[in-house]
Amino acid sequence: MSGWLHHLIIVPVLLPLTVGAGMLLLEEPRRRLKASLSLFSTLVLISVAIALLQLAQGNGAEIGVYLLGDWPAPFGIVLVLDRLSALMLLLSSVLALASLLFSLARWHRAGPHFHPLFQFLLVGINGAFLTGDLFNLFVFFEVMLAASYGLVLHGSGTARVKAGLHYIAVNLAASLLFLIGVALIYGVTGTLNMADLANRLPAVATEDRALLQAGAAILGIAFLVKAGMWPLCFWLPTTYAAASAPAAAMFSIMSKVGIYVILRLWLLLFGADAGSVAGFGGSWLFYGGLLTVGFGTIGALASQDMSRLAGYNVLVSSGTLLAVLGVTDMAITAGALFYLLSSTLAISAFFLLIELAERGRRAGADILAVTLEAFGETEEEPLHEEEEAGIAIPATMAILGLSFVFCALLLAGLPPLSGFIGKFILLAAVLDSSGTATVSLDAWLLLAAVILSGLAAVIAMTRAGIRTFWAPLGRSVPRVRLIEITPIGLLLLLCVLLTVQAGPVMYYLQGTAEALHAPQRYIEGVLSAPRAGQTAQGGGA
Amino acid sequence: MKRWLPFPRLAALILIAWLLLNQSLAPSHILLGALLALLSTQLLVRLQPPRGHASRFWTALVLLGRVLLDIIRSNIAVAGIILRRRPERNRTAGFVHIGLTSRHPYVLAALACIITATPGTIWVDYESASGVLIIHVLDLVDEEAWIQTITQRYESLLREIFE
Amino acid sequence: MMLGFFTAALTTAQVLLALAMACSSVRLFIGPRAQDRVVALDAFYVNAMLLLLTFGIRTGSNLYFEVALVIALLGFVGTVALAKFLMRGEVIE
Amino acid sequence: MSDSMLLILLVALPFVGSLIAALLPTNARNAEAWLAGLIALAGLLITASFFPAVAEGGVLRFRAEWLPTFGLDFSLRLDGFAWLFSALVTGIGVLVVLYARYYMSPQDPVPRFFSFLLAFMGSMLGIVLSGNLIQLVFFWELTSLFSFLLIGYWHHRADARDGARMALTITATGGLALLAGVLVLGHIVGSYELDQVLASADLIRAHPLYLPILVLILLGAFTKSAQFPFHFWLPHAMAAPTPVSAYLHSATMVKAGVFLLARLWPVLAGSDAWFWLVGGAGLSTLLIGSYVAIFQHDLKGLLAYSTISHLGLITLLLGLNSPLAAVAAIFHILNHATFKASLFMAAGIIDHESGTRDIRRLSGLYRLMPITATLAMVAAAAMAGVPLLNGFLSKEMFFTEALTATAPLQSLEAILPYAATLYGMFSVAYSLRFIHGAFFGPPPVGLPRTPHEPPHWMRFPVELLVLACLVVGILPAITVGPFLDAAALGVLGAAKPAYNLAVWHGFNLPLLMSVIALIGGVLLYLILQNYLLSGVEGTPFVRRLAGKRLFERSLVVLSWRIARPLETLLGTRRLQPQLRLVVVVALLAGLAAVGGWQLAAGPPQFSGLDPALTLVWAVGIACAIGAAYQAKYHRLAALILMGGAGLVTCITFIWFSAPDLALTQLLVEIVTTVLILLGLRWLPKRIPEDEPMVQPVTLARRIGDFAIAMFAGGGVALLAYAVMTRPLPDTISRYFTERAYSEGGGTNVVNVILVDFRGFDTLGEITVLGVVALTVYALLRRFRPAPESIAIPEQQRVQNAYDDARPDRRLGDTVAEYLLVPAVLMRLLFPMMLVMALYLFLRGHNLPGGGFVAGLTMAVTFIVQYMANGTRWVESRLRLHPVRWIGLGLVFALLTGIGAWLLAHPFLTSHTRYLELPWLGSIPLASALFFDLGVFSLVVGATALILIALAHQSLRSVLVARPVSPPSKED
Amino acid sequence: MSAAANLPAWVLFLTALLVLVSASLTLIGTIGLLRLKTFYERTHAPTLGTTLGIGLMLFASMIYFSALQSRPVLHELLIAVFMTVTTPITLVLLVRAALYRDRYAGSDKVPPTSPPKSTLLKKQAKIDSD
Amino acid sequence: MELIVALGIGVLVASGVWLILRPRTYQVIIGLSLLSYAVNLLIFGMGRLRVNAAPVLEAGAAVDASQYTDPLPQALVLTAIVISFATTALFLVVLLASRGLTGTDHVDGREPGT
Ligand code: NA
Ligand code: NA
Repeated sequence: MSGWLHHLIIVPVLLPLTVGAGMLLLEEPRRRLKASLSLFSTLVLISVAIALLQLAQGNGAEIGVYLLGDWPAPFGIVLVLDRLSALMLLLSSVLALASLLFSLARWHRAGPHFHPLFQFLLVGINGAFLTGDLFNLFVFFEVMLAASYGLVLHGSGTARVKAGLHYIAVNLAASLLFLIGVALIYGVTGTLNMADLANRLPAVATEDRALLQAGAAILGIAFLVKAGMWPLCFWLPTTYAAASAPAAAMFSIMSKVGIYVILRLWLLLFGADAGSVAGFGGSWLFYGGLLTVGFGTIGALASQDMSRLAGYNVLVSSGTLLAVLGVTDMAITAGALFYLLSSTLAISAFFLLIELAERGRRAGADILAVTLEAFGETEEEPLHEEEEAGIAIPATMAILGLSFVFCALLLAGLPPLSGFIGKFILLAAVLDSSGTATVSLDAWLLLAAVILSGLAAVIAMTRAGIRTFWAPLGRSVPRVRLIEITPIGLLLLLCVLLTVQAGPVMYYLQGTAEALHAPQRYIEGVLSAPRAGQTAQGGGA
Repeated sequence: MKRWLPFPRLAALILIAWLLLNQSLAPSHILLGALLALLSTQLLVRLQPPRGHASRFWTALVLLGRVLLDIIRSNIAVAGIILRRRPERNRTAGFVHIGLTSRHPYVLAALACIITATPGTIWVDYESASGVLIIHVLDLVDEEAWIQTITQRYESLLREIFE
Repeated sequence: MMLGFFTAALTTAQVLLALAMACSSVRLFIGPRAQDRVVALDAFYVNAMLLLLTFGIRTGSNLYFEVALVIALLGFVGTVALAKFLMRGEVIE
Repeated sequence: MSDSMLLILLVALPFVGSLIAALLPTNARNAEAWLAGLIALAGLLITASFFPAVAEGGVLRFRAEWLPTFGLDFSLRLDGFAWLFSALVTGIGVLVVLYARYYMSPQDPVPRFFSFLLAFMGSMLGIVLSGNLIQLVFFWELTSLFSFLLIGYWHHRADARDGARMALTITATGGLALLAGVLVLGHIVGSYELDQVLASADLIRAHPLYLPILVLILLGAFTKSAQFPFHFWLPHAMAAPTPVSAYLHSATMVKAGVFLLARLWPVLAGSDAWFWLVGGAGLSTLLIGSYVAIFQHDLKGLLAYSTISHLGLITLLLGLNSPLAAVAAIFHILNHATFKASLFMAAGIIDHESGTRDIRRLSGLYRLMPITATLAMVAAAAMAGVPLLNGFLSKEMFFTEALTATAPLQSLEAILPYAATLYGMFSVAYSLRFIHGAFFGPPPVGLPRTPHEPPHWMRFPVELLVLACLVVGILPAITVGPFLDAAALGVLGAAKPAYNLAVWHGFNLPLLMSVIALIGGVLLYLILQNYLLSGVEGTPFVRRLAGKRLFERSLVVLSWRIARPLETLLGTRRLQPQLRLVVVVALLAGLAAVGGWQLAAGPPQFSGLDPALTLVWAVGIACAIGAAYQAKYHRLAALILMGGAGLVTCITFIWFSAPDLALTQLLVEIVTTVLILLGLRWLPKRIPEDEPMVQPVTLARRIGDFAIAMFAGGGVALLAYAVMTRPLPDTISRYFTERAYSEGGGTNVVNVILVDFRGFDTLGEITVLGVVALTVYALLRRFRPAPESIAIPEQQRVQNAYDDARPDRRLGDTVAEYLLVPAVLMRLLFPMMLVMALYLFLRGHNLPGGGFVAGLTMAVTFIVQYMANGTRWVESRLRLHPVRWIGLGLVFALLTGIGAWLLAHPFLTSHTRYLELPWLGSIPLASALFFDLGVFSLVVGATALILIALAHQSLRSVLVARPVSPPSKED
Repeated sequence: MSAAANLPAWVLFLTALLVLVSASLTLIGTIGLLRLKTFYERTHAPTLGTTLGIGLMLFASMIYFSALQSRPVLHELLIAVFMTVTTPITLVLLVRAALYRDRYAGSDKVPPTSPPKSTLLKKQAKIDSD
Repeated sequence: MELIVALGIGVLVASGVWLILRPRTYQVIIGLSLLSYAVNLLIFGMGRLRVNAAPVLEAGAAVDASQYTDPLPQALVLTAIVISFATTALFLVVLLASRGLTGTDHVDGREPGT
């Protein structure tokens, strides 16, 4: 990786940032242009992500390191490209494309600055995936959160504002915990670079361990709030249900950012090589994850509307991932990543689908009902149902129904889609991890959790699906535009591809898991990354 | 000239302030300061501050002297009042109504600065229609004396400077 | 000798100013009306500025001067906003 | 074509056909039928072509890599047993398709029907051909899915929806259990491949996990095959169109469970647990099913219970742990499929032609549709086990097994023959009822339609199946012998017992039992005649055993009685508990992490106690507590007190060598005060209500919160103290301090870190600020304030009224006078403040200051003018375009960073040049300065946008408040 | 503090004295803020700090830093200017607001809304003639 | 002074936590602000407390890093201050919107018991 290609690593952050900033210089009504810019950015992001994925894969265990400002690690901020970050980048850009396409039908008109906010959200998510610096991670978390606040509130209305208030309050508290954690870690170790931190941890003096662990634990809580672990997760279903469909679809990866960070940091800092602090907090993750699955399952059973159901599915997914991450095992990590891919795609598709499916139920979208312009100028173009929802594509109900079935299968982990494969891989790995020919209690617990949550998903999804698609009362066929169906189809198609191509995908993921479980390469790669100033001439002050 | 330098005195003050800030008389700072003075006063034009000209440098100096003296005197007086065992004894505080002759904004502004800067008096209200100023005096012995002080000792000089 | 006096004087001055802050904060606390609290806040700012100036002298450093300068130039903004809020019910009309 | 290709084709063809079928037009009934029929026929032919390969116990295999790392291949495996099922699935498939062509009405959307039907066929073939257990589960769940979709085909009907849901829930649940069982089974065997699993019989049976595996797998099998107590979904699945009932719910899908039992018979059977579980479930199902069937009034309901009972028979046979019984089970699978499918079709014909399936309304149809009646009578006789029909043969085998079975319990061995005979009686009774009730008796009256014979091709499948019943029943060894042999070989392999498929075994005990059953059944029917004619719903003695009600009730209980309260109990939708939990969990996590480790380390390092700062902090602490105390009712006081605490923070920063922080804190403080005041305008006052008494609950909560707050404060203080009194570790900062000037070109290390060493953080940070400003702006565009605050503030009303009342005053005089002097001064300050902003900006790289502080100063500069002169006044003279400032700032910072690319350096690499000018000396031109300029611009824009957007609300309120003000307009 | 060691004694003395007086005056001002009875009276008190308090402190700072850096250090003047201009802004606005609030609350301790113009002019004429 | 500053941080945290657990939105915003003061001070304290060691170098002079306080926590605090300012602004506007739309300043958008 050299020359211009090297700069590709930072493109996932810079491109949306530039596009978002550029859009601010355009006049407000130039939506078409903004939409095109947004679309362009997202498409380029996908191709960049694919290129990065190939780079990450082609390099074997080598990692790509980008020294910002050409300052060497651990002093300057670094971006690190490895298989995991490349994978997450691809996932986020794919979801972005789907959400963006969906929003073009109507949502991007429901309030000002949708497109810049959307791009900034991508900046935050991609930055969080790439950064190799703890405080920079905080900054990108905040970028992501700030944009998500905007997107949660996009479209306004009582439900959104109420949910937004909770969402913001809880996340502000979590951000404060983040800062406390980072501060303590810095105060004890004197570094912010993750690789450097991993390097220094085993050497931390015994008398400093308490402080270090306290810092790590508090930091962990911040991530767990984001990831949605019980009992820190109650904001999640409400917020996701209140957000507009494209926003919610994007949010499904935001909880995965929390998971990603835990996976990354935990294996890096407290992995097998971490000496005395190895495996710190693992059982907490495991049991916390199980409890989250339990709560998500209960919530799914109890939810009456599909949006909340989807939100609880996010919790089930998070909980499953947290629980299996608590069992440090390479095969499990690989399986977890597969499950992560599948469940994220499925939940996103589901969020998009819900909007369309419910459109027919409550005729006349409610987006603007609450914002009746008794107050203030009517600057927004009002969304007229007739013209906005466009032509009703033929067989709408059949397509929506089919998509729903796909989502249900994915979420319940039933064949033939990737949800089943994901569960199988996870469970097989979990069973294998408990030794040949025996099954440990933890494995039984996990097995039960996965099976029962799948069962609950079947019950809940069937109930919701029957109520929505087989309802006896003459519901009007929702008017749905092709551009709204396409992204759902895209996401579901990817799930199908994941199923068919499970072998190659797992091959990649296994490589990813191996790299994660052998962090020494990551550490060495980051700390020995050469500066451009050493190779090129001129430059510096 | 007027167009380029709408507020010459203010611009000069800003240049001085710039040099004071940077504690430097380097040519680059003078140049930059001058540039900033020009630009910032240009922007000020947009805000349409009331027109006015300040002349009579010596009068201003006299006024400044008076005011400084008054400030020191009244600082001591007020400190004395506060430190009394019972600050309320032998003292009445009260409001004084004063009819001002000048309506000039700068006169009023400067007067406000003086009254405020002198401990023991505060500017309370000014009614533009009647030109009546209300001040509050901490140690009000003689209302007339206060009216005298304000109108004769300050206002008249201010009118000389600004009108 | 003189250095000792100088040091002691500055420490004393800082304590006096800190006491002044304490007095203002008492007024800040007890009010009774909003305007009393605002006056107290204003005094609080001025005391803080003086404290910073003594700190500058004590450390012989010029680095803290700008903070005092900014308090002098902008410290009034908060008070103005509060006063206007009391008078008009809104800060910007 | 190779066998492998054909195998793949066998499974794949139906799925391809399903896709094509879905895309055909809605009314293409014939095309659909042709497509489906041909595919089924092709499947049948392919299956037939495989027979020679499997007849002698051969096995065909195909494997393709799927998930090699998890030992999961796509694996097809065809042996005699799979062949038999494959033939059944395709063969009956052909007939059902033909039947369905006539059964479905032109109004029905047939593409969906045939598409699902074909997909089901493919899934079913997938089950029987799976060479790997995971793959089997995969197709297993697919059959549940398509069964669900087919049952709900007429989803406008409530019974269809309920039935579909129940079927799916039960069978998919079983499927999940099966998955778990198979996973554990594969885990202990070390492979999911069927071949390997079948080869590990001893290992499995001896394994401590045998019982859990068995239970999990049986859950799958029993739910699928409708075994007691999971049988109740099947009768409700009868809401499906009859072809579906005939195909899925009698001939094929429900056989998947017993297929699995037979498939795993060699490795799971042979234990007592197997006997009790499988045999027990089979026996109860057998009796209950046949008993309940007698009392059904719906033809299809009767057949459904009969199916349940026959599935119980098969299960029982498999549970007897005897190879011969297993052969009988396989044989009965085949026989049952033939007669039951034909009976279902016959029932469908009756329904189709007469418009009802209710035995109480039907009567004497023999006269109107004699051929159909004859066919049905033959099939029903087979069902009843009348000699010379196929049902008789397998029933005789069953009776034999019932007599010879070895049970773990003596008494059970004795009971079995009686139970078997009783079952025989019941089945004779319900068969009689089917025939007698529908075809005999007086001519029917009041039927929805006048019945007559159906179209010939609709009856043709029935004819074919009935013929099969007859032929097999008379000449079993010739007709079905080889197939049964191959199938038994597939299941039992070398353990296949010798058996005799003769019709006549001489006068023996089983025959006697048959005779008793026949006579007893007829008698029973006669006895019950009156009761049945009375038309009472439900089954005597077992009325309470209403599975459907139980199921629905338990779902309701599960969702609304258990999940709902649990959700409320374990979760919350309120903010306070959530925040409480976040704090408490963080506290506990910190506590647990500290654990037994010590916080203190060596002798603490102190800096001396300073009396002044201590006093200042006493004030700060008081302010913090005061703010906490006042925030509820005295918002302004709380705001002011908070400002006090902020100022103390600022002084602390100064004290401990952080002038930049102090500056920033100070300015943020000022802006925040203005901001919150702008907001307070829209927050109606809270009037302290005199609470007569604080509720005990509230009090307890407050005490709890107080404790939490104390612990949190104490904890953080402890941590802070512990770190601050430790020696500083070797931090990465040394690098920054040493290189700030030499490589970063600035003497203010903090600023160099911000714009250079960690400029990327700053880029992110300003992005946050910009994004928040946009969000605030967006939110305020749609802002609807509290109704109480819409009107102009009270102060202004009073003052306006005063101005109005006085003849010498004009409206607005009060405010004009109020601002007269301050506005003049503030305007004059404007240029000075601008200059100050630039000063702070320019010195930032070397001295405290910088883009952020300068930007805030600049924003405050503008806001001061807004305060002095009002929004309209300022904006008519000086219009800021904050969003552009934001955009420009970001773009500027970005371009500066990207500029480094031109010099082949990474993003944000700084470059410093000194411009030597005559007279003026050297002017530093650092790229970092340009970056900071971007920061400056963004901060100006964002801060101004937030403040101005809030300020603009007042204008809007004036706009609206005037015309809307009379409240009477509302009605 | 080590930097101060090299300075002439009178600089140190003068600085110390000025600082002490300034701090004392400021403290007295805030004590007044506490002790005085009405709002209007209290408002006078802190101006001790904002006028002479600041003036003396700035003077001290100028002397001290000029001696320390061996050059005239005058930027403290800016603070004086800024304070002179900004203090009236706050006090004028605040006291007028307080007046409004007191009038609105019906207090008889404050002057009522301005008396009729004629009486005022009469009074004024009397003063002018003196 | 470490004790005093730690105590101050503790009180700020306690007051902030108390306030964010209260039911009124305004209490929460004040609490969040107090908490951010505390957290800023905490981060700042991680560089240890040193008087008169501001990390401002003398141009051209040789640098002895031990003469200066740790600059990194200061830079972090600056970033944190900005971000908390931004979020405070946002929270304020959201609470105003919530008050307008729901008619109450309760954090849950409805008065308890209704
Ligand atoms: Na005064
Ligand atoms: Na009948």
